[in-house]
Amino acid sequence: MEILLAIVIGLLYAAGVYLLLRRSIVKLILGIMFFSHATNLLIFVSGGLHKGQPQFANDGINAVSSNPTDPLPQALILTAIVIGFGITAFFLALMYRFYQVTGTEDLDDLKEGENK
Amino acid sequence: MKSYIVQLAATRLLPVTLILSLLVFYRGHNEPGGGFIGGLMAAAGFIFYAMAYDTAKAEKKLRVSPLMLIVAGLSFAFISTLPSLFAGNPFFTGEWISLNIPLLGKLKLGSPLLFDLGVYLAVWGVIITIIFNVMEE
Amino acid sequence: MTGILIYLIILLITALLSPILIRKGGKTAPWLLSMVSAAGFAYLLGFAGFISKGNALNYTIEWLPELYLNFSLYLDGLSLFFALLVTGMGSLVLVFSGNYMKPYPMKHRFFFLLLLFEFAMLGLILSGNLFTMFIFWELTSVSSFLLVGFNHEKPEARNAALQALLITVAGGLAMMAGFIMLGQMAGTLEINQLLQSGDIIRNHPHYLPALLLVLAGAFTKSAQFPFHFWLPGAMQAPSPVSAYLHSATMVKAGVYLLMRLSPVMGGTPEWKYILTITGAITMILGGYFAYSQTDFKKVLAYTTISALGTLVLMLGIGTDISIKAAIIFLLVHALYKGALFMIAGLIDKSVGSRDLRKIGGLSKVMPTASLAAIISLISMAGLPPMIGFIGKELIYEAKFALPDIGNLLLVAGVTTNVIMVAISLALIFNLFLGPLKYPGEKPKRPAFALRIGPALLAGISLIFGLFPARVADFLLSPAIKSIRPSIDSLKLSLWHGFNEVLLISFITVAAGVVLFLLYRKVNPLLTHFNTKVLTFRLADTFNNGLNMFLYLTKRKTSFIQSGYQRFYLMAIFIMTSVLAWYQLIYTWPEIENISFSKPGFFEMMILLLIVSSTLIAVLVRSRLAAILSLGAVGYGIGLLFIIYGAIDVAITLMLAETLVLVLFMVVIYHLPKFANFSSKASRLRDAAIALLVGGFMTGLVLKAGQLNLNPKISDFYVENAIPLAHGSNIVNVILVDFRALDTLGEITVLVIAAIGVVALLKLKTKKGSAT
Amino acid sequence: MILPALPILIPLLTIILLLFSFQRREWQPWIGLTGALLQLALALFLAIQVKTQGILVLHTGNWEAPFGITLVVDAFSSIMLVLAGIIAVSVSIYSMDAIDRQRQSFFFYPMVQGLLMGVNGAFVTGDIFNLYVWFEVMLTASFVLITLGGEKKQLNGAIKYVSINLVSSLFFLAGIGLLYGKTGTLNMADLALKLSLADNNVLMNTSAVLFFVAFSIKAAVFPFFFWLPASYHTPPVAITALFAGLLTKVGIYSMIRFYTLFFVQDKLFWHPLFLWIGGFTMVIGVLTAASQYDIRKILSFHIISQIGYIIMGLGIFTVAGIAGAIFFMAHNIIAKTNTFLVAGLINRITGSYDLKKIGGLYKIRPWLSILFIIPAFGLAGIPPLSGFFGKLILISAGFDAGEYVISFIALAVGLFTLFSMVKIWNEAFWKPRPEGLSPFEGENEKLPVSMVIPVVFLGLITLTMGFAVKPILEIAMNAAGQLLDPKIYIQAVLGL
Repeated sequence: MEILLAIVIGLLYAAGVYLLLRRSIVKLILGIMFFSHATNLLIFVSGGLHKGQPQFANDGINAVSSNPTDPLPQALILTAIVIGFGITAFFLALMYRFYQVTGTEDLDDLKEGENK
Repeated sequence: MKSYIVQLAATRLLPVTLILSLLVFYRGHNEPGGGFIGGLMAAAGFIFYAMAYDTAKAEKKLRVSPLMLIVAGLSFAFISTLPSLFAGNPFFTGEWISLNIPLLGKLKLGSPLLFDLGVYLAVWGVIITIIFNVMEE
Repeated sequence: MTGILIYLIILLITALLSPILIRKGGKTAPWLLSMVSAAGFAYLLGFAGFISKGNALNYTIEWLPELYLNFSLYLDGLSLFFALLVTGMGSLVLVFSGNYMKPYPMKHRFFFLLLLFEFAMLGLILSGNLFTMFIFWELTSVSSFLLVGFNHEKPEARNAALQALLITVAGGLAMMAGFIMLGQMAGTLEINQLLQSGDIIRNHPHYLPALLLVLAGAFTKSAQFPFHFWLPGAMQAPSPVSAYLHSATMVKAGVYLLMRLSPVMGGTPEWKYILTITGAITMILGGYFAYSQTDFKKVLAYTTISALGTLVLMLGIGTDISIKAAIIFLLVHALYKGALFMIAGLIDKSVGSRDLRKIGGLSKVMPTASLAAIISLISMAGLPPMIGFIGKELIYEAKFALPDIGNLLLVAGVTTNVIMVAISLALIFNLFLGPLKYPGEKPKRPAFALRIGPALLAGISLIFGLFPARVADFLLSPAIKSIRPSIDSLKLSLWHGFNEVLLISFITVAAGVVLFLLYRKVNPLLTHFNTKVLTFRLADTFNNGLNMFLYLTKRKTSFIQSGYQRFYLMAIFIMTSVLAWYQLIYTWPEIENISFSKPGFFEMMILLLIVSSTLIAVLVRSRLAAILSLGAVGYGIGLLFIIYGAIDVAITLMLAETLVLVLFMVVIYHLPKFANFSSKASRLRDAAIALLVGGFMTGLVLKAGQLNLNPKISDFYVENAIPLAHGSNIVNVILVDFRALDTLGEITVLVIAAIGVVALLKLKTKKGSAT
Repeated sequence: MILPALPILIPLLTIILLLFSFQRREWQPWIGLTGALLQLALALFLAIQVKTQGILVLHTGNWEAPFGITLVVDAFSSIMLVLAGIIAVSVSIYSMDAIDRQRQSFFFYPMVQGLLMGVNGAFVTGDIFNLYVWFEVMLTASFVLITLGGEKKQLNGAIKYVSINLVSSLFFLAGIGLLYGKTGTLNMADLALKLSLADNNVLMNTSAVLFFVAFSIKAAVFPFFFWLPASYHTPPVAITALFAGLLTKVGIYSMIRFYTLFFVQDKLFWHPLFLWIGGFTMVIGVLTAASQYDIRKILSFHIISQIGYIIMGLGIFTVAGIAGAIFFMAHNIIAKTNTFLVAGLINRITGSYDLKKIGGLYKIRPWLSILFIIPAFGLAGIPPLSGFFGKLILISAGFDAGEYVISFIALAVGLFTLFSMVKIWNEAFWKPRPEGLSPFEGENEKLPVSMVIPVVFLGLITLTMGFAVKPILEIAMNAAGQLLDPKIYIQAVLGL
C-alpha cells in the first residue's frame, strides 16, 4: 500500500506541476490545489499508515489500539488544510478580480505588466 | 433558488445548524469535531439562508457584522492565553476549572475551550465574510 | 597628534558650514575658507622641525581591530610633505575659486564639495592605517565624482564623472582586496607596524596577487596606462577642480601609496618591472598626446599623465637617486601644474576659449598671469633656473644609474622631455608672447583673486630653484627618508658641474627647440592623424563597452525575466528536480528495505478513483469537469483518511473541499472558457517536467520510512491527552492545547485571507494611485 | 514567562484593535504606529535580555520541549526582531501620508501588523511546523498587501507572486512531513540532537533539498527569484519597502537557522552549493539591474543581488562568514528599505519612477540628494557607510577561508551596484528635466514630514552602523558563534 500511495502522491504532484505550467489561470489554481492535496497525503503517509479506528484516548488507559495511527500528522494536515482553504479562497477572489480588470484568463498576458 | 419552500427551509434550518454547530464544537475535545468544523457548520446555515434570500438579509439575521465575529474570535483566542499569566504559568498554559452543574453533571471548563471558542467564532466569521462577498459580486 | 585630528574635524565642519557661509558671506567668504586651509598649512608646517629630526607621530582609535581596521593617523616626513601640498594648494585654489565660481548659482555646493575633498585628501595622506586610507581614498573618488559632474546638466560632464568614478572605484575595490591580503599576511595594517614587516610580506606566497591588487588601486587613481583616459575626461570639471584634484593632489594619491608601500612591498623584481614599464609607457603616451592637443586644458591633462608616469617610473627604478628624483619632481610638478591649470581657468574665464589655435599673445592683456605662466612653463620644460631643472637633472641621473634597462628608459625619458620643452616653448611663444588673438570680445584683465594663486606658485618655483638647499633640508629629506631611511640627506643645487647629465640636457633642449619650431606644422597634422588614424580611444572603448554590456544585460534580462509565469515555475521545478534526483540517487544505497502493507479492496478502489479523477482533471477540456474531478480527488483522499482512522481530518478536508468547490463554481461562472493555448511540443515538455517532479516525490515518500528516530513526540500526546490536557480527541487536543500556537496562527491566516477577499472585491482604486 | 511570545502577541492585539476600530480611518495609522513602536521597544528589551541572560526559551502551554511549541529567542533572532521593529516603525510612519485614504481604510494597517506577526513569529519559533504557520501568516498578509487597491499591474504581479510563493510553501510543508516521518519530532533543537546522534543521517539530504528550495524561493535566490522583480514594483512603494526589508530576509533567516542547526551533515554538498548559488545570485541580480529604467525595478533586482552576499556568508560557514552574513543582512534591511522610501519621495515630487521621465532633482532638492546618497552609496559599499563594512567582513572571511573566487565576485558585484546607484543619481538628480515635460506636479510642494522622518531615521542608522561597527559586529559575532555551536541552542531548549 505504501508503494501504491507513494506512486499516487507522485502522480498528484505531477498533475499539479503539469497544470501549473499551463497558460490558463484556472488551471494554475487547480495545479496549486493538486499540489496541496499531494502534500497532505504525503504528510499522512510519511507519518506511518495504520488502518483502523480513529484514535481516542480513554480515561486511564493510554491508547485504543496497540498500533495507532499517529495523531500528530493529522493535526498538521488539519492546520494545513484550513490554511490552504483560506489561501485558496483568496486566490479565487484574486482570479476573479484579475479577470474583471483584464478580461482574460491567459497568463501570458501578464507579460506586459512586467516588461514596461 | 428563491422559492418559498427553500426560504422556509432555510429559516427553519438556521437555528438547527446553530445548535448543531455548538454541539459539534463542544464535543470536539473528546470526539470528532471542534472549533473549525463547528464554525463551518454555523456558517453553513447562514450561507443557505443567504442563498434562499440574499446576503443583506442574512447579514441582518446575523445581527452583528461578520467582521465583528472575526474580531470576537480573535479576541477570545487572545484572551484564552491570559489565564496562564495570572496563574503564573508559561504563556498559553491550559488552565482548567471543574464545575458541578445540576442535570449536566461535571462540567470541565478550561482556557483551551475558550481558545476553541475563539476558533469557532473566527472560522464562522471568516467563512461568512468570504462567501457573502463572493456572492455579492 | 590630537591637534591634527581636531584640525581634520574642523575642516569637515568648515565644509559642512561652507554653503551657508558662501551664501551669506559674500565676497569675503572664500577668503575665510581659504584661511582655514592656510591655517592647517601653517599648523602642519610647525611640525616640520620635529619631523625633520627623523621623528614620526602616530595616533590610533580602535574601530574594528578584528579586521585590522582602526582609525589611525600617522605623520612622518612623507605624509607631512604631502599634507603641506594639500593644504597649501587648497588655500590657493579656494581663493581662486572664490572669483572663478562667481557666476555659478550652485557655487555654495561647489565649495562644500571642494572642502569635502580637501578633508578627504588630507585624511588619506595622514592615515596611519591602510583601511583608514582606503576610506578616505573612496571619499576622494566620490567627491571627485561630484566635482567632475559639477556642470551636471551637460551630458559629457555626467559621462566623464561616471567614467572617472567607475575606474577609480574599481581600482579601489581591488586595492581593498589587496589590503585585506596584506592584513592577513602581516597581522596588521597600521603603517608604522607594516613598515617593519616588509620581509614577511615580500616572502609570502600571496605577495604577487596582493601587489597586483594594490597596484590596480594606485594605477587607476594616478591615471597610469591603460587606465589613464579618465583624467582628460575629468577636465569637464571647473578649472579650480582640475588645478587641485587632477594635477596637484588626488592623482598623486596613487603615487603617494606607492611611496608609502615601497619599503613594504618594493624592491622585488615584480615591483620593479611592473612599475617601470607602466610608468614608461604612460610617460611617453602622455607626452605624445599632450603635443597633439589643441585644448589648453587637455594639453595640461596629458602632460600630467606623462608626469605621473615619470613618477611611477622613478619609484619602479627604486634606487636611492631615483627616489630623490621622484620626490623633487613631485613638488616641481605640483607647483607648475597647479599654476598652469589656474591660468587655464583664468584664460577660459576672461577669453571664453581654451583653443590654442584661436588665442595668443595674452601677455598684452594679462601681464602678471602671463609672467607666472611663463615661469611655470620654463619649470615644466626643465630649464634653469627653475626647480624643474633640478628635478629633470636628477631624473636623468637616476636613469643613468640603472645598469640593465637604463638606456632604454633614458631614451624614453629624453623623448618625453624633448616634447615637454617643445610644448612649453610653444605655449610661451604662441599663447602668451606674439600677436594678440582672441575669438570673441577683447579679454579683460583678470581679477586679483585669480592672479594671486598662479603668481605665488610661480614665485615659489623660482625661489626653490634658486635656493634649493633650504627646501631640501627642511621638507624633502625627511620625506625621502620615510621612503628609504638609509638615504643620506639630500644635497641640491642648480649647478653641479659638467657631466654627461648636463650634456643630455643640452641635447634635450636643442631637440625641444627643433620640435617647437615644427610645432605649428606638425600639430595640425597630428591632430588630423589622431582623429583619422588613431581613432581608437580608450575612453570611447570604455563607453562602448559599457553600452555593449547594457545591451547584453537587457537581452539577458528579457530572456531570464521573460514575463512568462510558466517559465519561472519551470525553472524552479527543473532546478528542484536536479537537486532532488541527485540526492535521491546519491543516498539510495543507504536504503535498506522498504516496508509496505498489503492494500485492501476499498483502498484499491479509492486509489483508482483518485488516479482516474486526476487524469480527467489534467486532460479534460471542460472547466467544470476539471473542477469536479479535483473535488473527486479531494473526497477520495478524505475516504483514505477515514480508512486510516483520521476522522477529523477527513471531515475537515471534505468540508473545506466542498466550500472551495462552491466558491470555484460561483467564480467560474463569470470566466470565459478554456482556450487551448499550448502546442503539443510544449505539452510534452511540461509532462516530462511534471513526471520528473512527481518521480522524485515518489522516491522521497518511499525513502521517508527509512530513518526512524524514535520515540516520536506524538507518543507523549497519546499518553497525556487525558491526564494533563483533559480531552480524549487527541487530534483536537493537539490543536487547541499541545500546539495551540499553530492554531492561533491558522486562524490569523484565515482572518487575513477573509479580509483580503473583502479588500480585493470591494476596494477599487483609481488607476495609477499606487505610489 | 511570556517575553518570547510578545513579538507575536503585540501584533495580534494590534490587529484586534485595528479591526475593532476599522471604521475610524483616522485612528488606524496611530494604532498601527503604536503597535510598531511597542514591538521595537520590546525587541530592544529582548536583545538586552538575551545579551545578559543568554537564550530565552518559552515552552508554550507549559509543555516541555520537544512536545509543545517552544519559542526561542537567541542572539540571531533578537537581532532580526530589532530589525523588524525598526522597519515596522519606519514604514508605519511613512505610510501615514504615502498610502492613500482608500487603502488605509481597507485594512492596510491590520495587514502590516499581520505581516509583522508572521515575521516575528518566524524569528522566535523553535518548531519547524510552527515556522510554516508563521510563514503562511506572513505570506497571506503580503498577498493582501500586494493586491491592495486591485490595480491591473498589481494583479499582474500578484498572480506570479502568489502562485510561486504557494509552491514554495507546499514544498516546505512536504519537507516538514518527510522530516517528521524520519525523525518523529518537530522541535528544532530536538531534531538537531536526534540527527547528530543518528548514524545514517545523510538520508536527511533529500528532505533538506525541499527546504532548500522552499527557502530559496522565499529568499529570491538564483534560479528561484523570478517572482520578485515581477511583482515588487507594482504595489505602493511603502508596501514594497516593507517587503524589501523583511520578506526575503525571513527566507534567509530560516535557511541560516536550518543549515547551521541541523542540516549540518553533508557539508561537502551544501557549502559549495551555497557558494555557487550565492555567486550566481549576486551576479545575475546586479547585471539584470543595470539595464532597467524603473527605479523600483533597479532596486528590486538589487535585493536579489544582495541576497547573494548573505548566502555567500552561509557558504563560507565560519564564524566570521556567518557574522558577516548577519551584519550584511542588518545593513541591507535598513539600506534597502530606505532606498525604496527615497524612491517614494522622488515619486512624490516628480510623479514617476521612470528614470527617463524625471530629472533635475539635485538642483531643486539638495537635501533629498543627500538622503538618497546615504542608503544608495551604503548599498554600493562606499565607506564609511554600513555596506562597506558588510562587504569587508564577508570578503575577509572569504579570504580567510580560502574562497577567493566568490570573494572577488563579491568585490566586482559591488562595483556594478555602484554603477546602478550612480545611474539613478545621474538620471534622476543630475540630468536636467527632460525637454518637453511640463513641470512636475509636486515640484514646489513640501514633502510630508511623516515621509521624511523615516528616511532620515534609517539614514542615520546606516551611518551609525558604519561608525559603530565594532559593537554591532560583536553582536553579530556572538550570534554567529551561537549558530555554529548548536549545542548551546540544544541545551537551552531541551535543558540537557
